[in-house]
Amino acid sequence: MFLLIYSTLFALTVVFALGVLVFRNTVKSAISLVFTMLCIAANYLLMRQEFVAFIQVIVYAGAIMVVFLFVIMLLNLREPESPAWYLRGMRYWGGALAFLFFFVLAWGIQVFSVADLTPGAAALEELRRESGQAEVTQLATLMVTRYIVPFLLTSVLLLVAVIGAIVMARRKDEDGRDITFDEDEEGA
Amino acid sequence: MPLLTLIIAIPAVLGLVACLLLPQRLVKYGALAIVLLDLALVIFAAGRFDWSGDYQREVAAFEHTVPSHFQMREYVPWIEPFRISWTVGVDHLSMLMILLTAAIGVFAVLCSWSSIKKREKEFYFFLLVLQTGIMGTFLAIDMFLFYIFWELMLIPLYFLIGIWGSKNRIFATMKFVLYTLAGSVLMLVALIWMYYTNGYYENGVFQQVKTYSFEVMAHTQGEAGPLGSFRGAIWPFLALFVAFAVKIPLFPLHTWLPDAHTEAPTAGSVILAGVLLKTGGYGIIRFCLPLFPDVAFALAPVCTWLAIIAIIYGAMTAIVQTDVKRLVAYSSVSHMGFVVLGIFSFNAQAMSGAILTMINHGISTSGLFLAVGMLYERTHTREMSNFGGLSRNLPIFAALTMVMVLSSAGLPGLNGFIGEFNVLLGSMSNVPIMIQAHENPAGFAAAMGMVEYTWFIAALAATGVILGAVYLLIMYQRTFFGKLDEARNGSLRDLVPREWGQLAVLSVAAVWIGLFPRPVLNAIQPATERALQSVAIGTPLAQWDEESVTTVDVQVEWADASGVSKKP
Amino acid sequence: MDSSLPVQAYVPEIHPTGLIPFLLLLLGGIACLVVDAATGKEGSRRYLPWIAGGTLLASITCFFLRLVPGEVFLEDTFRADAFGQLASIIILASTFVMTTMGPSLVRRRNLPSGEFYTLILFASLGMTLLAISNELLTAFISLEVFALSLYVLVGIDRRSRKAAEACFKYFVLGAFASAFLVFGIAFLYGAAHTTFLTEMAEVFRQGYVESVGPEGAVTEIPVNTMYVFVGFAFMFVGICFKLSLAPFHMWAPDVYQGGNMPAVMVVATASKVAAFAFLVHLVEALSYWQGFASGAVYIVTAVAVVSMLWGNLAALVQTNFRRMMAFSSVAHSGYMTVGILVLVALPGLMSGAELEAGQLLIRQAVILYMAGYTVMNILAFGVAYYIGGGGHMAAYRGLVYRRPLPAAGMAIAMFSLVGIGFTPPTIGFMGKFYIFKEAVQVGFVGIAVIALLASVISAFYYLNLVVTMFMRAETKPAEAPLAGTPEAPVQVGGELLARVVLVTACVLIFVFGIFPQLFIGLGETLVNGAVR
Amino acid sequence: MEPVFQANLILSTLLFTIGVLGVMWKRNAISLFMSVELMLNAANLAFVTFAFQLGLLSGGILVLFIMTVAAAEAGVGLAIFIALFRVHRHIRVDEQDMLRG
Repeated sequence: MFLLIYSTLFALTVVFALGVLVFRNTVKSAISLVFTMLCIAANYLLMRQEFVAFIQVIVYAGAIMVVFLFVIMLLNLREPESPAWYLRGMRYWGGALAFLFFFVLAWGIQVFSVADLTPGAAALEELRRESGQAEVTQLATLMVTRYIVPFLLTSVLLLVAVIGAIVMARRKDEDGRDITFDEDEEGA
Repeated sequence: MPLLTLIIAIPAVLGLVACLLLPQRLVKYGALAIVLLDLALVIFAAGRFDWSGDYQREVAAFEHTVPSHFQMREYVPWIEPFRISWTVGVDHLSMLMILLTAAIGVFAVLCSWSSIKKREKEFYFFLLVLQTGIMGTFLAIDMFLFYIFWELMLIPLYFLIGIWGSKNRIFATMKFVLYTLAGSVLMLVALIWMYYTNGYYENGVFQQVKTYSFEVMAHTQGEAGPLGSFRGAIWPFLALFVAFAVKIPLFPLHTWLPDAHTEAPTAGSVILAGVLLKTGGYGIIRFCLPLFPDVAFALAPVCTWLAIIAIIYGAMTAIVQTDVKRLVAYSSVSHMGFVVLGIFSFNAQAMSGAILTMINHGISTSGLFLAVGMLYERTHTREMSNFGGLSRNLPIFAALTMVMVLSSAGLPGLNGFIGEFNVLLGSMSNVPIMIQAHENPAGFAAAMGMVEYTWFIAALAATGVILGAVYLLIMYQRTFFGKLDEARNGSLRDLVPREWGQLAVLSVAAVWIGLFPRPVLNAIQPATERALQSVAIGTPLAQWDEESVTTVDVQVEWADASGVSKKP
Repeated sequence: MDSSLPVQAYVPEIHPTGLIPFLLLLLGGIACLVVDAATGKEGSRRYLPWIAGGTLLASITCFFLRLVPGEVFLEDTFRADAFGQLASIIILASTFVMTTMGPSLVRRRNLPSGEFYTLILFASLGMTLLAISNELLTAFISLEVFALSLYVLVGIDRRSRKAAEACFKYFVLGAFASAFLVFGIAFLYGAAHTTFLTEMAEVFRQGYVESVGPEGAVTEIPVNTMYVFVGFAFMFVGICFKLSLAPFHMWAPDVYQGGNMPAVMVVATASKVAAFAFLVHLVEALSYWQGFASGAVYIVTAVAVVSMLWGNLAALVQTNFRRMMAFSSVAHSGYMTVGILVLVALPGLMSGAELEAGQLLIRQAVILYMAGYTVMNILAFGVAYYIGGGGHMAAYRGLVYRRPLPAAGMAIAMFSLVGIGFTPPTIGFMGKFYIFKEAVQVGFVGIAVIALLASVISAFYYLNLVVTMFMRAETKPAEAPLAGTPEAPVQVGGELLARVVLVTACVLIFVFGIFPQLFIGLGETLVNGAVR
Repeated sequence: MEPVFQANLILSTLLFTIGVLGVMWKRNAISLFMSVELMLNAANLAFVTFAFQLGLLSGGILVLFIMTVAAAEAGVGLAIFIALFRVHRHIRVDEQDMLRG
């Protein structure tokens, strides 16, 4: 049963991911990406990472992708990409190389993984039972102790992102006039 | 008093001060004063120098203590973790070279007196920095320091040719820079590599001696470390040799020289020909021979042949030149070929001839370039077809140039003759070729087409002398004799005292060395002996000397002359 | 390792003084925003440069006051050894130079000064933290902090079409690269079960991870070689993008050409210093894994050689100063990667105290090179900025006749950039000497020769600029290509600070070139009296 | 349960490869950036898988941080795309050629 569910999920993830790749319509591509992320969230659930799975749904599929769709609509990018992309042979070579790389990697993972030795989910269960705390509590504790620096840095990152988004997206310059483009040769 | 450091530093430091403080029109007087001061210091140093050749003392280079023959040695640690130090010292060879450098420096300033009209400050500044670089190159004992000065010579010359040169100057500059750069980066790799591989075997255990000090390295080479063996040393030897060969310049690497000479201002040409080329020969004698005796010995036939090719090729090319300056440039290729030939003949006569030829070439070719510069200043052309019959208007000029031309052509009684004659005589018993041909008749030397007939080499080289007389006399004849066919040449003014003074001093030197070579040869002799001693360590040369050799007819001649019988 | 993490009262070990320089940068950035909001356009243009520059100088001072501990601190998240601290100082100095260039740029291009200076400070915060981070996640987020800031700084001039394009390309390839970086981190995490580099080194040294099983049974999970290599390879690719190493340098010429000069200067210097410092720490940790050298050497060698050759050859044919500098920076990253290469190979050759001494030498060589590279680029870009030359080679024609001192400065920068073989007493020479010396020592003679011949090639285009400035005929004033364009020269007349900075760069090129030990000794001074 | 672990790693690698292909093939900047998001998701999947395999907690934390980074990147990136759109009225990647030597 588990195997069936997992296999289906695997197949769906790959199909949706390929959808991102092959859909020429940007909106369809984005929707496909949302479904890929939902599939990955389901995968997290199978691995008992409930909190991460929820965050995946809320932040990724919910927030980030909505921004994407919003920008797509804003810029009116719904027209399909022109099919010129396959005209460049170089891209085929790139694709072939990437897939070659993938197979090597996949083979490596098959060959080199030491599945027998891994304690797996059982260890995680044990840890949870012993501590008697919920997963979220443990994550939170870890976050404000060992990973406090990244946690704090994230706030800076978000601040930078906000400032950057404001700078890049605004329409008016310092004097409140519309931004016009120079016919400059170089930057300043 | 750090005499040698002063000699090195004074041109650049005082030059900078003079350029910052003096007004434009006084800079040349300042520059002249500085080079004269430098010359005075060098002469003072020569006065304090022990010319006997017995000087030797224990010196320290970081944690090593080795015997050294360098006098007035100054030692200041610089980058201590890598054992790089400011070590300068002087021996016979470098003493002669810095005397030449200081003297030529004065001529370089004097000949720019009226010919440099734009941006004089910068010109004299670069000229003086160039002198610092050359002095440092001749005086550095620490090999890293040597490399630094070696490179320091490049930048000022780059600007001198690039800014004050004639029409094609940019092409010539880039060619010159890229040639020398390519050579010298190889030298740096070789130096670093030698730093790590240097050492000796003590009871079969390898003792690493990391050092950039030439004294330490030369000393450990005597103990047959890995660098002393042929296989260990072939690459660093080749790297160093290529760097030096570019500067000399030896045959396949010479093509930058005619361009650089032709485009350079007179002062640049004078220093380039008079001193700079000698750094190559100096480097070979100083570093290639003592540090890699085996390789130097084994590759001597190749170097000899290259030298022969350079001699003949340079002379033949010079014959067909129509540009006077280019002709003199190619004659430099030919003359410096004699130097290499002398060095790689490995006997006392040839070696002393080689060193003397370096000095002679400094005198006579500088004189020729000075003369060409004076001519150019008057006529603004260097094409021989534009001259002719100049001796009528310019008698002093013609007479003094005559001395320089004959000196360069090797007329007996003038300095050129002594040096080249010694090289020719010495090369007639080219030791490495004879030994290699004797010990391994079917081997490398035979493959090089040389058996015991080393006189053949001398004969080939002698054609260079003859051809030299041909092209120089043709040049002289077409310039000074014949009809005065160009009308504007009729109004040329003869030399002013500043100009004929320079040529006169050089002429006197040429005649003096030609007539009384003994003092100079005496000064050269310890340098010769030292070079041959250093090369004798570890080479078959030493054993060769001990064996009773009967198979080679000319044995007696060279064994007497080589000076290798004095064991170190 | 956190598998055995007891969830209990947990007091992190923090050296609060160590955080002061970074907190200063953070507070300075926020202060800039607040002041910008409080004062008007003119007010913020007047005050913010002082606030930003002052913050950066104060932050540098904190390092000199030895407030930052000399080893790992803050729960091993940071490792501020002499190397990291020197790298931080270089980064802060470079961003400080950018703040000195800021006022003229902001005024000329009518930029939002609040955001401009805030982003500079946040970028320097990210870069310094990356340079000393000892934990992969911290490193990644720091990298993102400065990367996002720099994307925006490159494109902050909204009136310029080319800046928009440069910003776009920088962003797209940067995001692509950071995905590689994350993927690599994931695999290293899988191999070592931790993201902390010191713990990672420990795991690799012993070769297995202890894992507590269900019944408290301890299992020893051997380190998976495959994961180490995949992790390193992907992380290296990600960092290569940041360093503009050869097959991953596509963004560099466009960003250098399109971005505004001060931002480009920081992209060229500080961001690379930060990424290199992190790479050094990463490689040092990984090199404890036995088989690491045998595999990684090939990757690093390939990247280094291709960068040196391709960077120099491509720079030869450039007609635009900025693009030339971009390709030259590719080559210089390649030279520095030779240092990384030695670091990778070193554990295979020696061990114990000897290894540590060897690693120390490499770190010294790399940091010296980075310092030199930064100073030379600051000088070159600074001169180019203040003469308003931008990318046109025509602007440099006969420069020495019009503005002798900037021309001399540029010539010094170019000579120093040639480095080996031409200009001995400059820092460019010493940096290369230090690095190639180590390369020769571990037996990479061939690579050293390739590197040196590559720098002979580089002499051609660097000297070509010198030729253009010094030896080509003077441009007539009527032909001056720049009059009235946005590239018209910035008048340095009033900007005393700019002159001071550029003259300092000139002096440093020679001082550190003649006495490289001064700079390396500086690092030791910083750490000796440290808190810990 | 064990095969899941390896299969998940392979899935992650596959997603990453598809993301790389997307970056190489897509002309539209937004689609291209979505491919980058796919790559980040692949990395997240690898993190969670490793954490699950080894019984570690920190994997989840890392994933959370990476999501935050992705969000920040998306914010700035989309703003940059808007800025570029104002210049060209399109954001096609292969038609950005104002900058050349």
